[in-house]
Amino acid sequence: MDHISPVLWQFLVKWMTNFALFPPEASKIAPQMDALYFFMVLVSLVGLTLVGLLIVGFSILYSKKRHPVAVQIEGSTLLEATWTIIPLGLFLIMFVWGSLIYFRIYTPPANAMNIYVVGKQWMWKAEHPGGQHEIDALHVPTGQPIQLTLISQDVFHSFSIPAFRVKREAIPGRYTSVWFEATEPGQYHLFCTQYCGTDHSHMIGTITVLTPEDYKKWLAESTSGMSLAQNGERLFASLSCNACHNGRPDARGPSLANVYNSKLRLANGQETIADEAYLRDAILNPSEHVTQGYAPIMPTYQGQVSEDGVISLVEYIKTLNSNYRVEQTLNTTGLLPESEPTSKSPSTPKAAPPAAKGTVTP
Amino acid sequence: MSDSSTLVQADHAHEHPPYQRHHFETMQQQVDATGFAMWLFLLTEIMFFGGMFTAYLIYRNWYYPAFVAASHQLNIFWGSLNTLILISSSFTMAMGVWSAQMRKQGTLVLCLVLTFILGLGFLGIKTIEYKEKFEKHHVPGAHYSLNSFLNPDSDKEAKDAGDKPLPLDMARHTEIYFSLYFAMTGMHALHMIIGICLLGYMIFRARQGAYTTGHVSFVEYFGLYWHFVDIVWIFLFPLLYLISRHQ
Amino acid sequence: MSEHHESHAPEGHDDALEGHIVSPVVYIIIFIALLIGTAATIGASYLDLHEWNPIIAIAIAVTKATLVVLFFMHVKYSPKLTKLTVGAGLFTFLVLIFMTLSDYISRAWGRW
Amino acid sequence: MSSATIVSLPDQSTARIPKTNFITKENGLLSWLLTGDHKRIAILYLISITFFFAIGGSLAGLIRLELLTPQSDLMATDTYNKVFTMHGVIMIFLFLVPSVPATLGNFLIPIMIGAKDLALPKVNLLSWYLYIAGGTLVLYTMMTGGVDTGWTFTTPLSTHYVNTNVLSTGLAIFIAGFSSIFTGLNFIVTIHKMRAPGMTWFRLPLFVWSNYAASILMVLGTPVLAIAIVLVALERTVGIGVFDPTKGGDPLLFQHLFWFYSHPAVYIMILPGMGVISEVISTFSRKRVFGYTAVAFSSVAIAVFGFFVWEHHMFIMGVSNYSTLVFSLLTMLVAVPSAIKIFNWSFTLYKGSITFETPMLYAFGFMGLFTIGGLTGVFLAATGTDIHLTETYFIVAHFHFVMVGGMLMAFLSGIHFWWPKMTGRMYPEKISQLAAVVTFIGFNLTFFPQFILGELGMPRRYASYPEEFQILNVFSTAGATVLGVGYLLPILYLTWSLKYGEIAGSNPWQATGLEWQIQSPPLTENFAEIPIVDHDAYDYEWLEKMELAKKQQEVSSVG
Ligand code: HEA
Ligand code: HEA
Ligand code: HEC
Ligand code: CUA
Ligand SMILES: [Cu+2]
Repeated sequence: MDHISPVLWQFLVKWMTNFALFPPEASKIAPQMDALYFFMVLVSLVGLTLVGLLIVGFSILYSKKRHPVAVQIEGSTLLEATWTIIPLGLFLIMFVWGSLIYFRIYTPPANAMNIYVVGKQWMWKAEHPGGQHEIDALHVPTGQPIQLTLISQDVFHSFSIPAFRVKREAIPGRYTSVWFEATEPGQYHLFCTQYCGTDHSHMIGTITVLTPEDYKKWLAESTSGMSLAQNGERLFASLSCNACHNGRPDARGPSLANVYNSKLRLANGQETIADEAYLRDAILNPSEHVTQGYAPIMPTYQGQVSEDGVISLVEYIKTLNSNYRVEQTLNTTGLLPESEPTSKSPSTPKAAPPAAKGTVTP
Repeated sequence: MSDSSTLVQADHAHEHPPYQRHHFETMQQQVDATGFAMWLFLLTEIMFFGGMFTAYLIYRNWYYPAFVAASHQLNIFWGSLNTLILISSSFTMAMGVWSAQMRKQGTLVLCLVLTFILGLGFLGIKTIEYKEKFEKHHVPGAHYSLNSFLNPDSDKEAKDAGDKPLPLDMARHTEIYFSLYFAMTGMHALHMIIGICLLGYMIFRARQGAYTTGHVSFVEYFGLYWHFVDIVWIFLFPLLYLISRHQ
Repeated sequence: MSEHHESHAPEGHDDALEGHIVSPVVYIIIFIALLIGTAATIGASYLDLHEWNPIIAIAIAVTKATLVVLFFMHVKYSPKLTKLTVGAGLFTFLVLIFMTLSDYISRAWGRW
Repeated sequence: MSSATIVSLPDQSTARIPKTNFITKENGLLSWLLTGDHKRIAILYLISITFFFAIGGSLAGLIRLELLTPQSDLMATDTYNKVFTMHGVIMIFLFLVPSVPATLGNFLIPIMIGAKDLALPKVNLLSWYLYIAGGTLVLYTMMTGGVDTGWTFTTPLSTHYVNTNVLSTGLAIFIAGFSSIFTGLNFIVTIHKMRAPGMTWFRLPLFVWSNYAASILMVLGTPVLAIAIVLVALERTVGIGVFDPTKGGDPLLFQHLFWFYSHPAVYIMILPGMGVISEVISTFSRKRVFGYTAVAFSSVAIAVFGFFVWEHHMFIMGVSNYSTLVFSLLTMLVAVPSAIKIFNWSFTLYKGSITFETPMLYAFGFMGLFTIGGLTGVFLAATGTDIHLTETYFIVAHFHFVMVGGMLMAFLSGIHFWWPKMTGRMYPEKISQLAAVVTFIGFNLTFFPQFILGELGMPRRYASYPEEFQILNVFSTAGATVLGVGYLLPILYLTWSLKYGEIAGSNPWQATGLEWQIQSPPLTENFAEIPIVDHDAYDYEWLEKMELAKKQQEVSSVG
């Protein structure tokens, strides 16, 4: 056959060897997502077959040759009700099922390890809590829920890992988050899926899933010496945040110890959880939500700290929580080989219980 | 078989007035149709402004202090006067429609001229207001100045209103207020300008007696447009000028 | 405020062509009502009514707009179709605003 | 006496195209450019949208060529970005939105309801000029370097991060938008106010109903797009900050406004096509549409509910998780009326007397492909699966299935169906059936692989892609070639038929609509006398009686 058309031949070989209908399932959520997907494919096939059968069947049965004179029929309420209610029911099932998965993907569990991802034209920068930086790449361990906190420095980008079935838009000016738990070590595609300008199609990278041991090794190898929190501490001093936030009774600003994930009452009477997104906003737009009992005197740091700087500061403020430091140590260096109870029960497509500590990104 | 034929002769004997377009069966049909069309056009106008009202609502909730401080920069006197002018012009316009219906050519011309003058007056005042914004660098863009909001004492309007200095980050959001202010009042003014041009044309035609022979549609539809523009202002005025004057 | 039919216009066919003729008396009354409304909005904004301030401002504006629509724009005397059209516009306008707000309002949910 | 066709043409040796008709009424280019005749304007539209379709199609060809190989070797990435942006802009705003309404709708709605013209002929002509102005601006944009924001103009990309001709494209869309507003407005007024005596709402052909529904969307949705574009333009020129996150604006607000129009716009794009399908299915199965009222109301339901679902384009973009629940649910609801229609059409065939002329073949193609496209829309409407499938080729496949497989098929179906009415001549049947089949095959080959590509994760708007996606892309490109032939054929043979086609006579399909009771091509004023309607739509018994009574007397010659 070769001599007929080498190109065609090559092509066929390639097709036979590479043919796939689904990307690998490399995260805990992937099988759940696929279950819904298969269900939908099935319903669609049934629906399509039904429509096809009706068209073809009637075309044969009632073609003019066989059935020269049409019988006029007005309609049938019963039939019409049937084909209103059955699709509606099926669509509603899809809605409920889909929403359960959606909330699961966008509600990180409490014990997730947080990795920051900054998108900009046209690269991804990942920052691990230990201070490891990566460009267009992300190393993650298996068996550990990972929360990505995403932000963009310019336009919308979208962080997509098809093998994990997760994707989240990185938007300018606001943190968003998504989480996953990798199951299969290996290398997977990372795409920017939101159109973001000229080199959108080059804003791609590799997700490397490692076993916890390998991941520990990798962390050690690629450490930059200073963790995010340490960097943040340095910034905290150099930007003289501690002029006001020093925990002394006469301090002009509130103490930041234990502020992360605490419930704050604002001057306008609302309550809010001080999650990462809130902390970021408190640094850049302090007067938008003034804590009750304080004057709106905190200056804005917009334009003075880089996005990385803000991340470091946020990470530092998080470590001021007494129990957070312990947890973080557990998460990054301890790397429990067994996952926590929240992330078990792989088959129930239920949203994780509202995480006490996690971020629900608005 | 005539009862089941499609093409039964319709009674078609009556005379057409000169302004009846050929494809309408009756004058009534023409009036109904064009009037309805005018209303549909106003629907598109509602939605057109709707986008900006949505934006306004969101940012006003987000940046309330900035919106309050920025609105203090607007001059209540001019704003109220303009509201007065516009309402009066709506009234004269309504009277214009009435005179056309009553076939009173003189009154019609008078009403249209009054409307015309009031419309121009509105735009004149708007120009004064815009000029002031321009001089104080409150026009969004590269030259936007935060001075009035960071140091209210240096600014007459802010001082009069008793404003306290805004923190820098909140002060910056006044630019959004002014963006919406200019976008909304600008679009409104644009509609006024179009309306005034049409008014000019109508005065010209009215003096020739065009609308006082029973065919009032044009005056009436223009009236609808003019009242719509008035309604937009009825909302813009409290939303932009009167956010919170007691502070 | 009587619905005042002028008998000047020719009867029948042509009468409808010129639309419903509203008496100037009505126009004057509405005009005065609008002026009062304007004064009321300005006045209300100088009172400190907390969250009621914007509500009152909008309420007055809506009332004024309704008066204009009903009388100046003759909707009160117009066929059902016109009323329906106005309603449809208002409805879609509200859909735009409130469905958009449904996103903005609930963004902070789950963060209490 | 059964044969495989219902076509009944007059005796070709004696038949002539009526001497006076709307085409021959006046001569000269000016008589066309200044016409108020809805039929002539429809022809003008037909020519112009075909022109823009050819441009958009050629751009699609470039896209497919580039995607033949994984590297971006045919063109630079920014060129590719411009190509797909222009492809999207042209196809949506200059082709699909005006396709059926502005051509077939313009031509047929007044005739179908028994009127002499649209209510506002001058506005109708103005629409066309606005369309041409918009189109010219798009061509100008293309000539001066194009624009590369994607047809969705996402801020802040479109406002601060590209330096291509966003303004001229925006202006073009703004203007074209008003063209569409005026068309919709005109239709609504006409349908309300110009119906012939006896033409009650429930005697209207379903084509009129569906165009009516689409018109509502045009009138109420398009202005919001217009204001969104104005704000983008102000953002670009002045920097007003309403959508600019660095100034405190919310870029998502732009998307809310954009999709408030652009979701209803997809129904603007499909509803008129659905109307065509109703007419065609009924005519070629000689049966009243099954459940007329349900089909009529489902159009209106789609139009109304279409306003409540726009956020499904923004599920992963940082909108509130809770509001996605509302919008996802409503999206599921809006999918149901489409299902109703599909099943009603299927059952229209039941106990019919079916023939398979070209319009019917296209209509079958529509039903199959739209079902696939619609059902995959439901995949995207379920928030969970949307996370994985959004922004991939799955979406590209979804919307080409509904837009190309659905609407374009419907458009072609309608063009063939009413071609004899519009021109007085038949198209050549055999080759057009071939074209329909070729289109169907080419279409599936082009776009079906894209579903798999999407599920595999290939992102859309990528000039280059990982190696492993190549094979499916090759299929897709091959299919596009076939598809291109499938579209080229009608352009050729329809042009040919203008001169050489058989004389069609007034009612070649034995169809019931009012438009078939008058001569083809119609007179300028459509009806010599306004008809009085005393029967429902699709009343074939009435038609038979008529035929019997009038035997050989042509209805159109009454005038
Ligand atoms: C003509 C155009 C058209 C039409 C009609 C539709 C119809 C639908 N669309 Fe589509 N859509 C687009 C054009 C269109 N779409 C475009 C252009 C985009 C992308 C824009 C961009 O980003 O560039 C898009 C994107 C898009 C998205 C956003 C994806 C994303 O960005 O993440 C979603 C999500 O909900 C969606 C959903 C739907 C649904 C639910 C329908 C429904 O109306 C479909 C209803 C039809 C059916 C459901 C089929 C009939 C049903 C049956 C026969 C029943 C079968 C039987 C059983 C179930 C038993 N579409
Ligand atoms: C009505 C709408 C419409 C239509 C008809 C089409 C038709 C086609 N589209 Fe298009 N497409 C869109 C609307 C449409 N598209 C939109 C909205 C987008 C998104 C843009 C964005 O992301 O911003 C898109 C994006 C899009 C992509 C994705 C690009 C990307 O994300 O990177 C691709 C890729 O395959 C594609 C392919 C095709 C093909 C092969 C056809 C074929 O069906 C075309 C077949 C037609 C021809 C091949 C031409 C026929 C030949 C003639 C008429 C002869 C005349 C020609 C000459 C004389 C030169 N389209
Ligand atoms: C001039 C004094 C001052 C400085 C300098 C200052 N802050 Fe603050 N900060 C405040 C005050 C007062 C508040 C409480 C009122 C408010 O929320 O704005 C506050 C609130 C906060 C909060 C929100 C926590 C809460 O309980 O509301 C965070 C987080 C924060 N500051 C971080 C920082 C960081 C990081 C820096 C340095 C980069 C900094 N601050 C510099 C005065 C200051
Ligand atoms: Cu970043 Cu696409
Ligand atoms: Cu949509």
